Amino acid sequence: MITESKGTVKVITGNAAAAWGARLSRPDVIAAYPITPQTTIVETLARWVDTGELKAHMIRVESEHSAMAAVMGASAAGARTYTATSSQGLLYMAEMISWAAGARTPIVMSVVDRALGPPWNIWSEHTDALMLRDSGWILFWAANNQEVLDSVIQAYKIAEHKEVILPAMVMHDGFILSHTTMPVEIPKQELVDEFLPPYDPPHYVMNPKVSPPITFGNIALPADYVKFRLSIEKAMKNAKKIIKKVAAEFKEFFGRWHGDLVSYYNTEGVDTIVIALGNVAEQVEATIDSSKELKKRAGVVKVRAFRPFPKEEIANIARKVSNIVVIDRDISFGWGGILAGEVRATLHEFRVDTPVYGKIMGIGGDEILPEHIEKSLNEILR
Amino acid sequence: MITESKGTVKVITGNAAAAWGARLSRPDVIAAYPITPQTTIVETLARWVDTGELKAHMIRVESEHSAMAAVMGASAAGARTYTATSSQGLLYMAEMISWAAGARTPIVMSVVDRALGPPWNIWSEHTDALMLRDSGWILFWAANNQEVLDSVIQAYKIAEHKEVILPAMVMHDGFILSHTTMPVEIPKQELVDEFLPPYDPPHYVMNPKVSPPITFGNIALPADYVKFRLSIEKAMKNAKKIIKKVAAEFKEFFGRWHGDLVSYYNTEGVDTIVIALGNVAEQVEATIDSSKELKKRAGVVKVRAFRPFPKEEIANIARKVSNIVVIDRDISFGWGGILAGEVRATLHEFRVDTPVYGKIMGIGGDEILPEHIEKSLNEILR
Amino acid sequence: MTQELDHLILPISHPKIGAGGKTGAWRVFRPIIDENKCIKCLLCWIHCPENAIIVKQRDQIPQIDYEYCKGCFVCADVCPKDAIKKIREGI
Amino acid sequence: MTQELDHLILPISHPKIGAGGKTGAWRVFRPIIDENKCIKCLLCWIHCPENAIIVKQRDQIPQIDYEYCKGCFVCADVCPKDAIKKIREGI
Amino acid sequence: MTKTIYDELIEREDLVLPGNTSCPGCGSILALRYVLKALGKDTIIVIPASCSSVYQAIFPYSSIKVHIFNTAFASAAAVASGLKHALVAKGYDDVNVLVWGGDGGLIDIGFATVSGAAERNEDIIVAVYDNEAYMNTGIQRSGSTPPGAITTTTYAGKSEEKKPMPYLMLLHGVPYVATASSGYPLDLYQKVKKARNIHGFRFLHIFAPCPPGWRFDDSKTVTVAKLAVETGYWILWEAEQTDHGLNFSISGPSRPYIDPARRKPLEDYLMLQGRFRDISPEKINLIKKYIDNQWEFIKRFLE
Amino acid sequence: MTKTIYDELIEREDLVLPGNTSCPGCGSILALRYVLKALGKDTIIVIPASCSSVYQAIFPYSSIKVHIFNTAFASAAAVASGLKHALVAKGYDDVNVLVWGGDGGLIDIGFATVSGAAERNEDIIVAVYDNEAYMNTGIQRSGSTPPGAITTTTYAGKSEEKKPMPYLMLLHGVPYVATASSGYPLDLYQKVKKARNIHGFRFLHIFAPCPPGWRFDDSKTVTVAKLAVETGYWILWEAEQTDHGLNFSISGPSRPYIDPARRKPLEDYLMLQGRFRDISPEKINLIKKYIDNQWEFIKRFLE
Amino acid sequence: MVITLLIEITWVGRGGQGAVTASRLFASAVYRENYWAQSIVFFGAERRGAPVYAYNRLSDKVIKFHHFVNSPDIAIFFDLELLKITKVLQNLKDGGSILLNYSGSLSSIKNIIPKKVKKIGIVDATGIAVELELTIAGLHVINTAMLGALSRILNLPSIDAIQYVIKNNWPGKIGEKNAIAATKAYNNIEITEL
Amino acid sequence: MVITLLIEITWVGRGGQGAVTASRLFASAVYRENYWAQSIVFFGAERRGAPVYAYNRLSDKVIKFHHFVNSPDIAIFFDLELLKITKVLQNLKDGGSILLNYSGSLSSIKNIIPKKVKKIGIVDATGIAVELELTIAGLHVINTAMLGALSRILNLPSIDAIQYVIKNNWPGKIGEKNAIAATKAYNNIEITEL
Ligand SMILES: Cc1ncc(C[n+]2csc(CCOP(=O)(O)OP(=O)(O)O)c2C)c(N)n1
Ligand SMILES: Cc1ncc(C[n+]2csc(CCOP(=O)(O)OP(=O)(O)O)c2C)c(N)n1
Ligand code: SF4
Ligand code: SF4
Ligand code: SF4
Ligand code: SF4
Ligand code: SF4
Ligand code: SF4
Ligand SMILES: [Mg+2]
Ligand SMILES: [Mg+2]
Repeated sequence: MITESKGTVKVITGNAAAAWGARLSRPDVIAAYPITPQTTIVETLARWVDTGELKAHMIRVESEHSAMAAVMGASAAGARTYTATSSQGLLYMAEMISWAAGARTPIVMSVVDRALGPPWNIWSEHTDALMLRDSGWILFWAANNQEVLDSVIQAYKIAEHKEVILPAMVMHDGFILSHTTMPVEIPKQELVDEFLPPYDPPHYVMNPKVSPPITFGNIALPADYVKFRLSIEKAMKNAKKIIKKVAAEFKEFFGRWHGDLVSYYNTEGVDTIVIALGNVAEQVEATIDSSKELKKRAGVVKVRAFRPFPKEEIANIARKVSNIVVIDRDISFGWGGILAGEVRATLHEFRVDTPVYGKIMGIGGDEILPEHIEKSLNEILR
Repeated sequence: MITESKGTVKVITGNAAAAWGARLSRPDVIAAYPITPQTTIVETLARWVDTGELKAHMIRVESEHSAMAAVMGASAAGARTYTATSSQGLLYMAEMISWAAGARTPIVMSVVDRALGPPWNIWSEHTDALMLRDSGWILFWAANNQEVLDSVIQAYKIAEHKEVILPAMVMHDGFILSHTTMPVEIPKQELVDEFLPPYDPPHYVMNPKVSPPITFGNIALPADYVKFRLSIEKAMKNAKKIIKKVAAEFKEFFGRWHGDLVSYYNTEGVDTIVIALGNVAEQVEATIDSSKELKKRAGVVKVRAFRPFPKEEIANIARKVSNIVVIDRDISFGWGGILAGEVRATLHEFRVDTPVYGKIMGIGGDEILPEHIEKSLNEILR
Repeated sequence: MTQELDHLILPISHPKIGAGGKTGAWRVFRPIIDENKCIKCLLCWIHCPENAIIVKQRDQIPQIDYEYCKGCFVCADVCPKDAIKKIREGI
Repeated sequence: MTQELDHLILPISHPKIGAGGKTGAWRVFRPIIDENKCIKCLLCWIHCPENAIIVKQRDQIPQIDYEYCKGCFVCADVCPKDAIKKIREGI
Repeated sequence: MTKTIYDELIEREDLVLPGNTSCPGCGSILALRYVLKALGKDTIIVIPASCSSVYQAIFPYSSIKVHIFNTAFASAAAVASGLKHALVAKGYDDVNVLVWGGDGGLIDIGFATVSGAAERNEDIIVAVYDNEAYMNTGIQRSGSTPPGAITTTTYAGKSEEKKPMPYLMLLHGVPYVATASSGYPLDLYQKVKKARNIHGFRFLHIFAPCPPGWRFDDSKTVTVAKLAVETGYWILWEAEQTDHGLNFSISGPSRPYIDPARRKPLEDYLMLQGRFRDISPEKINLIKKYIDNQWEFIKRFLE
Repeated sequence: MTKTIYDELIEREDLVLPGNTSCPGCGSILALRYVLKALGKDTIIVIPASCSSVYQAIFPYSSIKVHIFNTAFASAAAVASGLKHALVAKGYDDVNVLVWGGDGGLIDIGFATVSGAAERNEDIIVAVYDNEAYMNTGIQRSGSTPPGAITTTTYAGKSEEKKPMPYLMLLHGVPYVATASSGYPLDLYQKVKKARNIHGFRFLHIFAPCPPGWRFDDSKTVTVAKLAVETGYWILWEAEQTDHGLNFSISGPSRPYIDPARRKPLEDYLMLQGRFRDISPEKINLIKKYIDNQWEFIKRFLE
Repeated sequence: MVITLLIEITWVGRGGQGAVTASRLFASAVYRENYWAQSIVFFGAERRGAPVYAYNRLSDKVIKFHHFVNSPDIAIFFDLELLKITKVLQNLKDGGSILLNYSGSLSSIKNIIPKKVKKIGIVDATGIAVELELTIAGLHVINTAMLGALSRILNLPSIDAIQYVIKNNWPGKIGEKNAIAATKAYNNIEITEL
Repeated sequence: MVITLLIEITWVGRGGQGAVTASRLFASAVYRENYWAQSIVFFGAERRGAPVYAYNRLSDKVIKFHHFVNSPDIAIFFDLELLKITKVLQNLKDGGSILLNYSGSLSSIKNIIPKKVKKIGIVDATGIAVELELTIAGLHVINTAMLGALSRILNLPSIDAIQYVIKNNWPGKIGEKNAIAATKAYNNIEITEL
């Protein structure tokens, strides 16, 4: 059971947890557009804004492209901002997602993972958010509702950190988390306030009252452009350090640990490691828990941060085992599982030759059942 | 010199070559939206349509999202279609790109690679198209203007092949090819007609005059959805075979060979292979040509098809050498070069441990000069 | 789909009556036309959102297709003669 | 940028006159105000797209800033007195 | 016996099939029944994300007996443009291409797309069924939601006015623009029949009450739609570009309400609907202003 | 000596700096000079892809002396909305947020965004400088290109009519809508001054001739703009929502041309421009119809 | 506790009947009594009237599984038709229970209840809703009554906890009315061990 | 041929003067004489009037390089100002040539010509344009004259090839006029070996 000391426990959905994460972070401006299964996040925030429980400006935009544009504009003017989307909505705002990273606006966005059409399918799949993995955003996956809430708060602290200044997405699985209730500790506002001070942009603020006029983003020649881009890459490198730091601080403040770039579960003394994103990893953990044999042989590395990609962490653990199994709830057509690809690339880069078995599961909300996981593992362990 | 027997040689830009490739393929419907450096493709086609040189419907849409939507609708009704874009435009249509693959509409699109903003930068970089690598499209990169033209024609034959039926992008570098003129053989229309018969959809046609009513793309439950998606993956697998077949046929018809999934240059007896996309690979070839030492030690694998990814081809050649150098004109922030990542993943998957040296070059149109290439290679070869 | 064509499994649906199942099961109440009251004005038929009222010719008392009638009672609401009764289903 | 901040190199530009260079070099012809003809109506100043005509007070003959005047001749076109001449540059 | 409109309606096939997955009392699907009766089988519908992408039912079945192409939210008018051009290019000139979408898809996110297709005068019919909110995602405000209406994103009732879509489309100068309503199926049917025979861009704006979204009893769909007309809130009209200029006319059901005195009190309409339960007098006035503006605008056109 | 408008103009700082990268004779940058003179330093401009994203000059310099945020093509009105909300949230209530974009960015690809911001009545000024094509990419047709104009995507001259943007915005019912022109800087200046002090969504549609795009001599920018007004093609007006309803008026320079007899022949305007060199009589008639429609529409509003 | 407790529940209702809400309130209520609880929902393309599923897991330990309940310990049907047309009953655990909203008697439906069912509770939740005039937009609200009945058949959570979560969810009159419905159902349910 | 021929050219003009077109026509013309040729363009954010660069490579073999010409064999300036403000002259190959549109004499500019320049051609292309009334929208068209002059100073391609590509590019009167401009420049250019 969760200890109640630092907050109140409510039995809420993943979407409510995301909304709470946002609310406790005291965003100045929210702009979002409804899409299943993200909708209840927007609805909840809209209600809180209307009732005055949340003092924020809520912009009820006419599309996702505009949602991202609006929070980017707001962030550029020094506001803390929040938005959320899914699937088609995420791709509809793709251009602005990439723009927001270039603008170095530390927006936090929840992405409620959902499959892409056609046909219409509203259930969970990670391909949507993974398609934005080159965009310059930090990408987190949350495994359960508590982590959803906690990760949103952490995401602000990381994104706005003066050594980072990049936008961050926090993903959670559509329906599986977004519409599933479970107990979640809602931290006390005062504690969150202490953990997460107001956003203080170290780089620029679009406001004539606070700075002389600047022009952001006019044409830059190649040699200059390269510098801006490599600067984003440098910020990503910094983010690795900051993610760890913030996770540790969070633990100190709130007593909870979800991992930093990754989390490890039962990884001592086993010969096999399963690597998966967020909630999928947790399902594997539960499956391993439920089987004595598996428990002896298999552990889990839950990838929390997909960008920056935890190369060192994965290489290090891979060195110690004889099998790596990667479960992808995604597919890159003509290539395969995206996570598996990156794990393989990492191992090759770090000269680790532990074999990697890739499994694509759970496409379009197909259930990743314990028996499926067990079967896959047994095939390999056999 | 190019032989003139099967066509006429003109000294034209890469964009003119793309437009010629489209024109010779006799599209029924074109819809496109201007963006530098793609614009002259649209302009050229618009002119030909207005003068009657090209009998096609040209839809002068109000955005890229609509451009892709329009060609998708047209393709669904059985038309051969063409469009083109770049950079921001590509991301603005991202949602429809992914939709078009799911709709199995074998559209051919030229993408004139350009860097993403902010800041504004109109010069070449491959990140734009690579960001769509999970979308279910076949992705080709062309190395020179002749290949631009030839690849567009090949792309139709591949995309529309009854064992494939997927849309295809043909990339060429902004300015470096799009606005550079060089001699290009424009094949005779009759020959192209023979090579590329009219599009005959094997799967469905949105036309009440030819088929009883069907509903495309209404909601599908997970179990069904998985099948549709895996079916796309199967089509990608087929595409590997068909790409090879079509390249061989093309050679027979027109006497030109640009490679199939990849092309090999100076790869016999060397200890180092440079892997790069399209035009970058050609620049490396020229650099190697210009240095006796390099010529002895280094060869080039030019990646033509990035999707489906040429895993086997790369693994096979990597086995034979002691160094692989990958040059990426792209960057995935918090990860690194995208091509290098996929090469590494492939080698790990195929248990090849040749080391891979990744170099990111040419971001935002920064020039990839022979001296840079040489220097990088010498560092490794030393 | 044949084996050979498994790269072309498509999200294509085909029209049929009852595509959403026997939606008559959704009803909580059942509309019943009182043949004595009915003046065959067809307003119920015109306004049935479900298209669950059957009329084959002009001069006919409409027939409700209970397999699909969802029990919305728009028909009753538009009936000028109050000829459509409401009774609870399934008791 | 300091070393410490190299993760924050930003595409931020600062306003300055001549941001596009000395655009006076673009001119093929040079506009010259004939002080005798000029009635100080300021129409040339008002309509100069480049903002390359300098007027500091109401009752003054406008001065052309040749460092930046691009030679479009809008000024000449709007001049009611035909007071702006056109001569070829750089000969 | 001479053939009446009833005989014609009975004769013409119903292309919306029973056993679909619309809510009981859905105004949107009721309207679609008549749109398709008028268009007939040689029709392709392009449907953006909306309730209508859902009430078709689930794969592998469909409740609608013409070709349907489901597409992404903002894209429908462009997909339809492409479809139509392809059909013509392939020599099939007489297929109706219809966009059937909600207010969200066509008036908000897809508005530029609709406007662009109108500007190009594409040979398609764009029909928006206006249920004044995003219903498929669970009743969020749209640009077409009226002031005061409670939605899940406007707990205190929407503050802003309703975007005057049909008038915006009228100004686009396209060959045919009409308003219609689920409450007046025959009027709708006649309009679609007329539109079918016109070449170029045709726009239909159909008022479509939604019981769960507006919070009224399922049975009141038609009553609510009629009250919208009888209070003057929703005005039925059509405007056709002819060689002699624009032919603008108020349709039969709305004609009595040119005279404000004959209009029912707006409150009759609002009272029936839970979404207006907390509406303030100021917001009622905004709606009244919207009504007045419309009639004034129309009167200017009639002169 | 009493202070005249000239004194005022001389006093107020010029925020568009010389030595920028606009083409010689650019109508767009000329207009911007007056927009910024009127708005002053406490202004943030949001600029979508367009010539104005280019004529600022290249990094690390800028030719415009207020804050500028360059953004993606379709996004400007939404970015501006966000900026404004942030400023207010942070307690800075009196900063002008201006969108400065072309017809492509605001009337085509970004139209839904502009319309959405208008519907929400965002407290921003959206100003479109209308050069009637996509100039930055090299003269392609836009929704705002008039019939008959040759562009690189309409070799035979555009077939379709010009989208009547300012009228569409007028119908959105926002607090302030005006048309203006590069040819009438003082009129423009006064309008922006008025708009500056109004709260809510303000829309300015500025006619901005483009020498290379329209193919006329650089020096003719003002002449062409004036002819557009004098032929009645471009009408200067403003419309303010007041407590007593809409206050619509035709601005001074256009007033004479209410009387068609006083208008110069349209051909005077067309002739000056290479883009109309091949225009057919039918297309001239389309433009004339466009002119007539505008005046008729306006007259209806004036009554 | 040494042995881990795990109870799995499947709710079958129709769009608009509030099965999802009931399942969620149930999770909240049992959490008040110190169980870990999940409420999972299956959303299809349903509109009002179409079948809707919700699931609960409750345990004395944190539950990390996230899949749907396939073989519930107890299946709850909001009307008889749902019991007939869905496949939920097939997958009920051996020895499982059923809770059904039904105004008839057990005997009239006994023939369709499979052997494996060991306990069945029947409650006329619709009757209660009619009696209390519990309707929203024409639909009878029966979910709170079903919750009350569940508390009785499962012996978990207490009816007090149910009352609490109901009143907490709908402050004011509506909550009161619903709480009464729950109590009525709790009292009126007919439970038969088979 | 055994030794590979490679000639590199840099054109410096202004937006609107047609340097890009000239460079492209040059490539077409030399291809007619059996050379492989590229014409590369640098597009900045320029508008009319701002400096514009174009480059050519020509060779007897297929050229696979795709970067800009950095040290040209010959640099072409569309006006004197461009020669002064751009850095092209600095990077000219040792022993390279210059072609300049200029109405003055060599002596008046000799002081700004670096030592490494071995050949300089001066032609009054603007004068030719003025004479032939070659203007587009107020701008003098000098690119075809520069092409003619280039043919002479480079001895490649023949003036006939130049004529051909010009007339092919602008069929009709305009082509004729431009072809005359090219010939005039070909004839009038003053070439000085330094
Ligand atoms: C790009 C994108 N954004 C959001 C959604 C989610 N979405 C689906 S339907 C819908 C609302 C549709 O509203 P409307 O067009 O009014 O149709 P209705 O549901 O009312 O029938 C939304 C927001 C989506 N599918 N795609
Ligand atoms: C999504 C996207 N599509 C296309 C472009 C390319 N583009 C840049 S500016 C422009 C035209 C702008 O036209 P307009 O808005 O009229 O401004 P103008 O150039 O005329 O000043 C285009 C098409 C882009 N930057 N982004
Ligand atoms: S509406 Fe009533 S009277 Fe008319 S046909 Fe139907 S049942 Fe008969
Ligand atoms: S109750 Fe509704 S669905 Fe049933 S017949 Fe009447 S109108 Fe049709
Ligand atoms: S426009 Fe002519 S007269 Fe007027 S101030 Fe200028 S130069 Fe003098
Ligand atoms: S020529 Fe043009 S830029 Fe120069 S001063 Fe006159 S108006 Fe200004
Ligand atoms: S929510 Fe409204 S519009 Fe959607 S299907 Fe139900 S009744 Fe129709
Ligand atoms: S192209 Fe036209 S609008 Fe653009 S900068 Fe040049 S003159 Fe101005
Ligand atoms: Mg709607
Ligand atoms: Mg423009």
